[in-house]
Amino acid sequence: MLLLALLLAPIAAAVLAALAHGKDADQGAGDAVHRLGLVLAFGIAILGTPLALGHGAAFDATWFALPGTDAVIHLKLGTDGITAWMVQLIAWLTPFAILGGRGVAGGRMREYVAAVFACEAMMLGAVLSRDLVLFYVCYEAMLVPMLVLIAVFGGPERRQASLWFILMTMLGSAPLLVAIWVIAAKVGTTDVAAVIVALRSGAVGDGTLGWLFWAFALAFAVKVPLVPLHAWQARTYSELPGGAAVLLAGAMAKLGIYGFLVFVLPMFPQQSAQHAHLFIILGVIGAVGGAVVALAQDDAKRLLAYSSLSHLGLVVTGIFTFQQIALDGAVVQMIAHGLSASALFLLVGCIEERTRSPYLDDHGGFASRAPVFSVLFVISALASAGLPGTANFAGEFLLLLGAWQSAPWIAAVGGLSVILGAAYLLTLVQKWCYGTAPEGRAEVADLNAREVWMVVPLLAASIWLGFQPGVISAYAGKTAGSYAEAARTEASALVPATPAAPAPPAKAEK
Amino acid sequence: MFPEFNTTIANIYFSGLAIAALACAVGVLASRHPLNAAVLLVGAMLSLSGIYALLDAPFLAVLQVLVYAGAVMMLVVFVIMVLNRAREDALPRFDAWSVATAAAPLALTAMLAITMAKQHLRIDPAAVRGEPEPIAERMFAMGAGTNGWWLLFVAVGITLLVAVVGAVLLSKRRLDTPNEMPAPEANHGH
Amino acid sequence: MDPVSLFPLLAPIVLVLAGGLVALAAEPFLEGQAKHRWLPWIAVAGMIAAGIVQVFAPVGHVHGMFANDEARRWLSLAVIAAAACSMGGIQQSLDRDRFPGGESYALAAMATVGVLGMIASLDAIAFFVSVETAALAIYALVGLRRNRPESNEALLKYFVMGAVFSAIFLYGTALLYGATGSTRFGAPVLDGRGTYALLGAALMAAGLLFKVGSVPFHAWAPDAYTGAPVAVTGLMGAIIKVGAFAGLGALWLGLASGTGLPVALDAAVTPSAAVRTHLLEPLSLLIVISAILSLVVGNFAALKQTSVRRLIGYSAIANAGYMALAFVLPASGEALDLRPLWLYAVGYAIATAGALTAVASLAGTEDTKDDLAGLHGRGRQMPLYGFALTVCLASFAGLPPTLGFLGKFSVLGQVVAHGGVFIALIGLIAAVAGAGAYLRLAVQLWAGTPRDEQPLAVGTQLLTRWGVTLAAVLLIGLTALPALLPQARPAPAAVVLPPAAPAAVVH
Amino acid sequence: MDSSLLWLIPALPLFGAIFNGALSLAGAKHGYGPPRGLVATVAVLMPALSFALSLAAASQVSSLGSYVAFPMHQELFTWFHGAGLDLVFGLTIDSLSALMLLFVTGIGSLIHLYSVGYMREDRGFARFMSYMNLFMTAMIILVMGSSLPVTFLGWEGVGLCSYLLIGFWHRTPEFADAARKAFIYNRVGDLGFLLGAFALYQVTGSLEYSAIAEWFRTADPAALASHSTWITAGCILIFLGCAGKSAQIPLAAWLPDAMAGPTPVSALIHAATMVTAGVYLIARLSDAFVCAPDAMAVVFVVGCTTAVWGAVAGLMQHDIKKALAYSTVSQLGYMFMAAGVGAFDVALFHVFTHAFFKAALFLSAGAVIHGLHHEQDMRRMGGLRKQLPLAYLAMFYGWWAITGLPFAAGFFSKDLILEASFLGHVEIAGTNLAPMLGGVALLTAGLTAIYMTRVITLVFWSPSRVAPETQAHIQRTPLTMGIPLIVLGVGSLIAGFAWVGLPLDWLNVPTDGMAFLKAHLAPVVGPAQEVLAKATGVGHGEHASTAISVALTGTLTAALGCLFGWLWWRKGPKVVPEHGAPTAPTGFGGAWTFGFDKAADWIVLKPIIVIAYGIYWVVELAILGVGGWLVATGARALGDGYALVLQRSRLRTSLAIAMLGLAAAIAALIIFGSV
Amino acid sequence: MATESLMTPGAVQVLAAMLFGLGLTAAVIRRNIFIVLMGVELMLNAVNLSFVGFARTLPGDASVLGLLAPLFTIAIAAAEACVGLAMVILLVRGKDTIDADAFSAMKE
Repeated sequence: MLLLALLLAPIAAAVLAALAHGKDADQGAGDAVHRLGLVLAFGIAILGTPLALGHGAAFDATWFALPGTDAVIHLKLGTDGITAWMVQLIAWLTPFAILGGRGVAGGRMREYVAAVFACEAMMLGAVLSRDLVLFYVCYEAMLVPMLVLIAVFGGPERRQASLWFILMTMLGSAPLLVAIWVIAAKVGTTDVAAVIVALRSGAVGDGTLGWLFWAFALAFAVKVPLVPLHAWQARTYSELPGGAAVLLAGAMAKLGIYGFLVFVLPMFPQQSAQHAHLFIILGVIGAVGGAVVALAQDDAKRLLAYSSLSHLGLVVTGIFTFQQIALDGAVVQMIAHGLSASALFLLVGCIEERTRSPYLDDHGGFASRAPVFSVLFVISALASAGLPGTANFAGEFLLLLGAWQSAPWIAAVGGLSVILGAAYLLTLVQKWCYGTAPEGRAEVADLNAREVWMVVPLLAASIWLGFQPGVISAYAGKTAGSYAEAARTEASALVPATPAAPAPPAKAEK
Repeated sequence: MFPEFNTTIANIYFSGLAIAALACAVGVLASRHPLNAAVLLVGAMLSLSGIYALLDAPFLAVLQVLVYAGAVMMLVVFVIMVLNRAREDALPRFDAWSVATAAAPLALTAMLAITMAKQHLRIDPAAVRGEPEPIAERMFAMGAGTNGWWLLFVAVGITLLVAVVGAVLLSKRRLDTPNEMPAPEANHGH
Repeated sequence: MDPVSLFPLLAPIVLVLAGGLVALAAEPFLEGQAKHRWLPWIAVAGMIAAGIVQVFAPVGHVHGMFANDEARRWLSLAVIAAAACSMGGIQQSLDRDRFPGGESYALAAMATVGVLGMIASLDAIAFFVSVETAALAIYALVGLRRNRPESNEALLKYFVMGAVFSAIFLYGTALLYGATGSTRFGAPVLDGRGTYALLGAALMAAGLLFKVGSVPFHAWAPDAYTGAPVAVTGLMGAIIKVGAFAGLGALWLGLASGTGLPVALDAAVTPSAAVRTHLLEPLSLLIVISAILSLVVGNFAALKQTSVRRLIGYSAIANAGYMALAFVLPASGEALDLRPLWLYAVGYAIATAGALTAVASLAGTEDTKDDLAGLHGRGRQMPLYGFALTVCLASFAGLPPTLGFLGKFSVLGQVVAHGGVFIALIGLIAAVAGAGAYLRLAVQLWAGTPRDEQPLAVGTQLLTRWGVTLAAVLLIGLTALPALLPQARPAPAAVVLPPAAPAAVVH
Repeated sequence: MDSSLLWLIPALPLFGAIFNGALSLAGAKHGYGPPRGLVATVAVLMPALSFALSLAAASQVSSLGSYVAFPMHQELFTWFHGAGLDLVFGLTIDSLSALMLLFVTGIGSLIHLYSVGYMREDRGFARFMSYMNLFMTAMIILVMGSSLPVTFLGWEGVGLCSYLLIGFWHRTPEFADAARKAFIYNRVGDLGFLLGAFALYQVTGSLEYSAIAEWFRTADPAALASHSTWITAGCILIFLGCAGKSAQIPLAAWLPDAMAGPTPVSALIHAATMVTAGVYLIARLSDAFVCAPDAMAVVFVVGCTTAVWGAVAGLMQHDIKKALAYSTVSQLGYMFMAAGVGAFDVALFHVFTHAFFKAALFLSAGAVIHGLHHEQDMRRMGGLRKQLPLAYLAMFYGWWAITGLPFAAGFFSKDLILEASFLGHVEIAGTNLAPMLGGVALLTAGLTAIYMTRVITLVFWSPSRVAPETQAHIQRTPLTMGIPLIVLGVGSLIAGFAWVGLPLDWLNVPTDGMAFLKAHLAPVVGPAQEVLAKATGVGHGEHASTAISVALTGTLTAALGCLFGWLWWRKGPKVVPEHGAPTAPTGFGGAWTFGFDKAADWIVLKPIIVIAYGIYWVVELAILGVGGWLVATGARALGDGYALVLQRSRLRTSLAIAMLGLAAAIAALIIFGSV
Repeated sequence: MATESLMTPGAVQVLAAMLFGLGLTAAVIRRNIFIVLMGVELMLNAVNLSFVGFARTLPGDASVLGLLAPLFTIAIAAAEACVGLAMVILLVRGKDTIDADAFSAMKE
């Protein structure tokens, strides 16, 4: 029931927020909705916390039968390590999305809070679901509130951006839906665990299995996004308001990775192993290429978009090495990137709210004019660049170590993104914080209390997890490992001569 | 068949009426003035009435003349006259586009006719003669196990009511009160 | 399906009819704006009563002429809901435009009566009478803006094409009568008259595909949708299509069963091999080709539309295509099951009525602001309508969690289950194009502030507000409870057996 | 001291950093900032306490005797924990860490004290002290870390502090550029560090130093042979990390630019402590390095090359700090030479002595700059002996030490390096290059003497060229700056005796009683050096004749260098530039100095920027943008085409199309169906 | 009934099909709205003929159905004519023409 409550609570919260009374222009009413949203969001996050400790009994109810097949769709919810930590990420980021929206939402706080909660509900539904159809429903449904967030609260190009976002994502997931139907028709169930068993035991022919794999992979690759399916990303991110970016870049993009881990690897181990090199190469291209292209950006949000492309490309690479350490790193990095990217987008959002400009060249000298902003901005940027002591370092370290175990060149080439990451992030910091303000630019007020408190906890969490990544990897990493096990076996069967296996752990000698 | 007629006479009547009906139909298709067309259409309907009679359906034959050729076509002619569109209108019979668009319906006609001609139908001796009683009997049978045509009879009443209300809504003068109706602002149907 | 007593079964139709007749009778006694204030309520009262009665209406048939079953119950309820919602839109438009006449409400009710008759029909003639009742009322409503050229043009096109296709449908009925000796759906074909049956079924299907706006019989749809007042467009789009598909479904299942017994629309029917080969396969081919053409044309042509009505017109074409995909034949020996179609139809009717009622409220005097530029930012001005319109558009786009998604999901899912993987893929890709058109509108609705700062002209709104709220709530709420869909695969049955209990609700 | 208190050593400065950082932020709104006294007290006290704790710990470590692998160890918490990797966050003090820790905290504390005087008037004083304390924390973690990742935490931490402190005066864009450059160069090295760590993990299965050392000490030759590729690769990659941190070719170019930071920063970070971290790491991993002769060769050759390059470039500089910076680069090259021939203890000895004399040099340079109101151009100095006696004294001692004139610290350490090179065995393509490059190093020692003499001559010994208005307002060196100057100056003189021992026989102390350094380091680097000695057949320090001849030659070279330098520059430069003129050398000097900058610019930076914009414009905007546009347009074109062709306005046409469809259907039924 | 008789039920169906087609053609190709409407009337008449023709070939109740259906057709045709003529009046009032091609402003 905990899981069901977790799914229903944000829906209820969305309805509550939408029904809140008060005139749009009334500042007090907006603040009230804001406070209500915060309380509810934190409540939901606290409600979800027990999942990280392994709590949460599965929930199962019949939904409907798919005509023409034996499949009965269930409203089935369950949890495991990855789900638990995705829930933490989503639920704990939501309050910050609300905090980040107070400035941009202005008189439309009701709509903003309702959309954020609707989005949260669907994201939670997607990670909690243990039925392919339910997953797909939530996976698609989250687009609508996100569309509203972009279209209503976004930047000047929001119309184009929102359409790019939603249409590319829909186009990517169209084959996924067909694949789910085929599975329902041929396997006779859409229960994830049952489907995994059936697909591995040859319920579907090899040819079909092949294109099913591509259908699943395509849908998730668009969401991550993986090169070359990232055309929507920069366009969309550059129009996002800070709060919505927390949801989209911080949490929603991770669902693509979640999909790879939870569906693609266990369902199609053979195909995953066969095509692993492709995904590794695409991931590395994304990691390095994204970082290189970020150097050429003059818009901070675009820069952060390419930064996300880079970081998440590395995560995909790590996943497809199937190494346990890399999988540990992948789950840690998912959370870490969620925290650091959110913090950066929120801070950039603060500047954009004040000046209407996210451009690198339009600002300067914040270190003297807005020292609090600068301190937080530098810490966020360094976290994003993977400075040791932040969760991002833990994630990247494990990812690269795992990648090295798989093939050293992956770590070597992928590691270039770490260097380039420092380059573009420090360029951003340098342009904004160092020097003096460009001619004709008005003074920019430093962060107010709300803005400070919407970033500090994220950074604190990042630093805490930087020293305690085991909190994540011990549970989620183990789950990820079990999902990837079959693919790993297949991969080692593909290459008879495996590279030198790691020696036994060093714990023995002390 | 009317028992009084022998086959030959029936054949002659049928052939004549069929040719007349077709000729009138072609006339409708080809006439320049709507009044001519209306008259020719009445001719076709009367021919059909004759064929109904030949086909043992006297009730329908009468109805055809009374309702169709009589009432409906009179209404049409009346409207044509009222609008005074019969003679002044100089629309061409056919233009190039008519010829182009004629291909499809004519092909359809040909295919339907040929298909029908290929079929073999036989008259069933047990067919009921189309006089008012058997028709009325079935139309208004209301007990269990009957077919419920009376329901449709009621329904047609509603249909006619709708038609009248609709016609009123479309053409009643009272509804045109230009001072109250804002002028059309833009023609945005392009 | 058993015979039941007349009144309980037909009570919903009678109640809507009564509402319409009272509204018609009361019209001359009310002056000016009072007409618009009271008459819709009279008509809607009849509909509400009808809806309540319909929930409890017995499953069965009267005289083999009209019937009720679970699918028909849901379709009727959807039509009543859509009509009630649209009634609000019509009230809003006419009141706002100070239209000097109140017959429209009666006609809208009559159109609903006609569509309810279409849904309930077990007989082609009954269906024809019903369809004409609905159509004649709609013709008049389409031409409501009598001094607007586009309204006149729409009326002409719709009427003439409608009359031609009525005749075609009727000719098909005549041929089917020749083939079976009966006008009942489901009558067995007599020996040696298979050609008449196939030809008749094809012509009837053409007549029905015209009504739903399927390619190539679709040309009227964009024009008629554009020429009619927005609220009427909603009514027309929502209900006529549902009725026509009910007819097509009855024809289809009737042909497949061939027992002469009344056909339940939610029955799973396994056709005999002969019927399958000679009738269903050619027919299915024609319908499915038409369907694929429709969904491609409708979705892609919608992309460039700026008028919402025209957009919905093409959407109607596209959605007709999706619904017609339900007629993909399953593997030999498997049962035909149209339940996905009914689910889709319910969602479509509610979404169309909700969307256009909302647009009617946002479109200003004489619906002159119903294009993309005119709707710019209106969602911010009137959030309730904006929200409802967004939900309806999401439903059109097939985005969860709306009924539109569930409809597409189940229809296309069945197509895949029947082996039409590529058809489904085409459908989904076209759906993305369509989604582009719908969402562009949704984005336009919310992005920015209205171009003109003046408040919109609005009429009496109470009914509209309830209507669009109802539509939005139903679209989302019914997703969690897809009561129309079965809980498990039904046993294939040659003889049609209606489900005994009301549709089980998911716990 | 109990080992459970080890965490205090890094934690105290961390507290100072947070405390002062908070004060700084809180006081940012006020013009002058938080109270100077409070800031200074906390900032100096914390490293000093760390130093005290380090002393206690070090004495304990040295009293435990030799060959105890890890005398003091504290496991703070489990860092990585999961199905894949388990790693404890541990702090360790062994003899090597103790040595590093002592001079890091000791010299660090002194420089903090100096900073109080130097930076007191700066508006960002609290922020500065906060960064300095943070640096201490990171550096302490670097040397105390018990495993590669923990060291890496400190490694990047010092890089971060370096970044922050170089860009401390954030209003000047060039300083920010220099800061970013330093961080990115370091990042390149850091990637090498990481990858090297991965390679070692792959070979040994552990990231803990103890386990890695254990593995290499106990590995049988077969295992070593089978892993030799990855051992070599790992060591070279680790050395890349060291090269980044210690400014070796090819990652050397950042260090001179790093002089943009305040002078105490240059002294502490970019001379005494941080830049020697590379040497520390190689010594720490000496067991691995000796198993990778090729990597050792790379270290040696790179070290030698850097030493020459730095010395020549140092000769060309006009900016006093730049000259010292290149000197640092050169000296670091010496250290790596020693490490490259396996004389890890000698390398560390030079680290130790270099810390003293280079800190002294920088601090006295700072005092000069402070005194001359931020004048850094040596051509505009001269004759400052009287005005700045403390600075002169410190620089003189430093000069004595670095040139290698007898009995100061540098004399011993540099001698040992030259000796080790001459005796060493570095085989490249079958030739033992060590003696030859040892000769080059000897010449470089001469160069060192020349450039250092040039510096001290131009600043103190040559006639004054200070602008008259400045001359009148030369600031006296305050006490807070003076104490460190004196301590470090004296330290530069006597630090060398840590190796050779003081002649204290008359106190009844054994001669080698103070010569503890070699024995002290033996537990850590001894086994590796034994391995090497066995493998190459040479050990160092055993050939008295070589030692004496090297000492004599070295001293002679240095003396000649000094003489030459004094003679050449004793009258000052030929041209005295205007105030504010560019100080960067031109001509050959410029080409030599900026060669690596130019190369990096043309080989790495410019191509990356071109590629970045190329990809962005071509792939992102053109291909993907146009692709998306094409898809969208294509979809629209479908609709348009339909509207153009089929959707006609005339009723007749619509009907005809419908009939065409119907006719086609009927025809199909007739042709294919059973009609 | 002689088999060589012209007046077979099949011939009736052929006649009905031809009349239907001619009416359809008139409705499709003519511009005069009156004639278009008359074409539709002709089609409905053809359908009636078809019903009656089939009625002869079926026994008992089935044959009566074929005579009964045309009654509904005639009624509906009258209703359609009613609305159609109202429409023509409306159109003429608006554009003063009965040319169907004059009403072709909408496309896309």
